[in-house]
Amino acid sequence: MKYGILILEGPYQHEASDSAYQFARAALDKGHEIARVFFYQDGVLNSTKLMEPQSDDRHIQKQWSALATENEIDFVVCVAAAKRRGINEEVVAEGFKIGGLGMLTDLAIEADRLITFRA
Amino acid sequence: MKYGILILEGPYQHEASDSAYQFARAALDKGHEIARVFFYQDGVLNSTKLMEPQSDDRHIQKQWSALATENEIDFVVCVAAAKRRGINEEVVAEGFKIGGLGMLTDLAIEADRLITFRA
Amino acid sequence: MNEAAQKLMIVFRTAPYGTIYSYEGLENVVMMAAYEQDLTVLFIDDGVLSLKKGMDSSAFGIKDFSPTFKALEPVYDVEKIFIDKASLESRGLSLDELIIQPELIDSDQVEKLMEEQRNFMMF
Amino acid sequence: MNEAAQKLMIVFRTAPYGTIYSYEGLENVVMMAAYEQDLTVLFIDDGVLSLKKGMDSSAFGIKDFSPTFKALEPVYDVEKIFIDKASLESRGLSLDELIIQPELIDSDQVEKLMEEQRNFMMF
Amino acid sequence: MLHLINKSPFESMSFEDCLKYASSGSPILFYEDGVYGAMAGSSLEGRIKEIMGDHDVYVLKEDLALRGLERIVDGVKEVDYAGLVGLTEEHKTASW
Amino acid sequence: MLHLINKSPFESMSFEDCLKYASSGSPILFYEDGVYGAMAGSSLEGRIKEIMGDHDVYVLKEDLALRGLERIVDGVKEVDYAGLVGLTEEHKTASW
Repeated sequence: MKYGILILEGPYQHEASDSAYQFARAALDKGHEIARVFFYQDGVLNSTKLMEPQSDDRHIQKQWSALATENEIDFVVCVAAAKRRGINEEVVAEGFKIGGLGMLTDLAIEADRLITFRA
Repeated sequence: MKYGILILEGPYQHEASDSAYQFARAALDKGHEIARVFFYQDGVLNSTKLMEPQSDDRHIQKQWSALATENEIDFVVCVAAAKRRGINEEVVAEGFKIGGLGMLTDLAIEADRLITFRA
Repeated sequence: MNEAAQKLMIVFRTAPYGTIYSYEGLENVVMMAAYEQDLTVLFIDDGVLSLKKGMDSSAFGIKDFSPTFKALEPVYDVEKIFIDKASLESRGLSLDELIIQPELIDSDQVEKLMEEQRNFMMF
Repeated sequence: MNEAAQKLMIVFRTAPYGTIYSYEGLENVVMMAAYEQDLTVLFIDDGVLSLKKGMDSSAFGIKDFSPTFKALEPVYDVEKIFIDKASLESRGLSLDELIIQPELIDSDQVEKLMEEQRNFMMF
Repeated sequence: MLHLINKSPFESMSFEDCLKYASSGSPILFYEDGVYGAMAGSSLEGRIKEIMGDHDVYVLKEDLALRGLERIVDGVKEVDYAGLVGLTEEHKTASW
Repeated sequence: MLHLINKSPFESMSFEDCLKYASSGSPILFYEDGVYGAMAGSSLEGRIKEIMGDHDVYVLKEDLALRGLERIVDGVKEVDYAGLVGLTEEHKTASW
C-alpha cells in the first residue's frame, strides 16, 4: 500500500514524532511504500540540523534524515509553518525539503492511507 | 510585587506565549517588577530571530525582544531545552540570553509570584 | 470539480486560538478547494466553536480567521459543509449564532462521512 | 538545607513520555535539590504514573528517567515526597507498584501544600 | 490559591481535576480555551452554577472577545489582563 | 474505521468523543499516553469492558513497555507497530 504520514508536533515535546518514526519504519519493514512524510505545524521543527540533544538521548532529526536518505522517501516541510517557527533553507537538514501546502493535498489524493500523528 | 514568568510552549502553536506576553505587559503597566521571564521546554522557540511570520500576523519574537529591551527585563532561555530544539547563540534574538536551569530555581526563590504559561 | 476528483475531507474538532489546529485546518480547506477535488468540511466537538459569530481579535494581534470560514462557500466553492448537531447543542449554540450555517447531521453520520473519503485529516 | 532556605515545590500532574512535562519537572527537582532549599515533591492526577515500576525504554530510544525518581531521596536528599491517594486509586495502582513510596495524602491537603510554598511549579 | 484554567472543559479534565483540590473560597479563572467553560446555555452551565457557591469564578475578557463569546453564565465575573494581575497580587496561582 | 487514541483518558475527552461517533465493529487502538486507558483495575476498566461488546480494543505494546504497564484489561489485544500497520491496511484511520 501507499502510505502518507502527517506530523503536527515537534520533537521531544510530544511523543507524536517518535510514534510517526516507529510507524514509518514498521510500514517499510512490511514492504509498504511511503509516498511522503509531510511536516506541518510544530512538526516542521523535526527538520532542523541545529538540533543537539544530550548524548544519551535519541537524535530525532538524524533518525528522520537517515530514514529519508536510506529509503529515498520524500520529506516535505510546510513553508509557511516553517517560516513562522524559524525554519528555513539554511537550517533544514539532509533528507528534508521545504515545500508548499499543496504537497499535502497531493499526498491526500495520492496515498491509499494518510495517517496523522498529533497532540 | 516581583513577578517571575515561566513559559513552557512555543509561539503560534499554542496561545500560552501570547497570554504570557499580555500578562507581562499588564503587570508592568500596574507598576510591578518582572524579575525574569524563563523560556523552557518548547518555550525556548520564542527566542529565534529566524522567525518570519506572515506579514499580517503578529511577530512573537519581536514583541518579546521589544518588551525585554524597553523594560530591561532578564529573559533566559534554558540551554538544555534550547539545544535539543535547535536554538543556540547564533539564532537567539536581541533581549534573550541562553542560561542554565538554575536560573529558574533562582527565580522561584526570588520572585513573590511565579506564574506559569503552559499547554 | 475535475474529472478525476477524489473525495477528501477536513474535520475540525479543536477550539480556535488556544492552539493552531483550527487555523491550519482552514489553510488546508482553502488549498484543497483550489485543487477542485470533491471536498467535504465537517465540524464536530470543539471544532464547532470555530464558527462562532462576533470574534474580535483587535486586543491581541492574533489573526481572526473567521472571514475565511465565511468565504468557504461563496469564494472557494466549498459546498459540502456539515456540523454535528449534538456538539453544537452541548455548547449551547444554535446555527444562527454561527457565521455560516452548515448542514446539521447526527453523530452516527460522522464515521460514515469519514469512510466515504479517499483520505481525510482531522484538526 | 541552607539558613535562608525557601519552601519550593514541584508538582507532577502529567503522564510521562507522551509529553516532556514530567521529564522537565524532574530536571527541576534535581536542580532545586542542589540549591539546598526546603523542597517538596508532589504527585497528583496522571503525575502518579511517572512512578510506575517496570518501565523499559529499550524499544524506542526515549530515555527512561525512572532511575532519577528512584534516586531523589537516597542521592539528592529530597525527603518530602507526597502522592495524592485518590489519584493513585482511580488508576488502579498501589504504592508497592511504584518505584518509590511517597507519603499518601488526601486531596484536601494538595492546595494547603501549594499555599505553604514561596513558589511552586506544576508539570 | 487562584486556579487558572486554560483548556476547554469540553475536551480536558483539568477543570474537574482542579476542583478536586481547590478549597472553598479559592477563586477560579478561565482564560485561553478555558473561557468556553463560562458560556451560558452549555451543558456545563449547571456545573458552573454549582461551584459558584464555593468559588468566585472569573473569565478573561480578551479571550472572550477573541472567541466571540458574549453570553456568559450569570454570576461569572469578567476581568481583563489588569484584573488578572490584580488577582495574582492577592493570591498565589496554580496553572492547570 | 480504526480509531487511534493517544491521550490519557483520565485527562482528555478524546476517547469519549471518539466513542460518540464510532460505529459498532470499528476497532479502537490506544497508543502513547492513550495506553493508560487499558490498565486493569483502574476506574476506567468498567467502561472499557462495556465498549468491548461493540469494538475490538487494541493497545500498542511498545508504549505499554515504555510506561511499565503489564496488567491490562482482559480482552484488550496487544499489538506491536507491525500489528498497528496491519490494522491500518485493513482500515482507514482517525487520529483523535
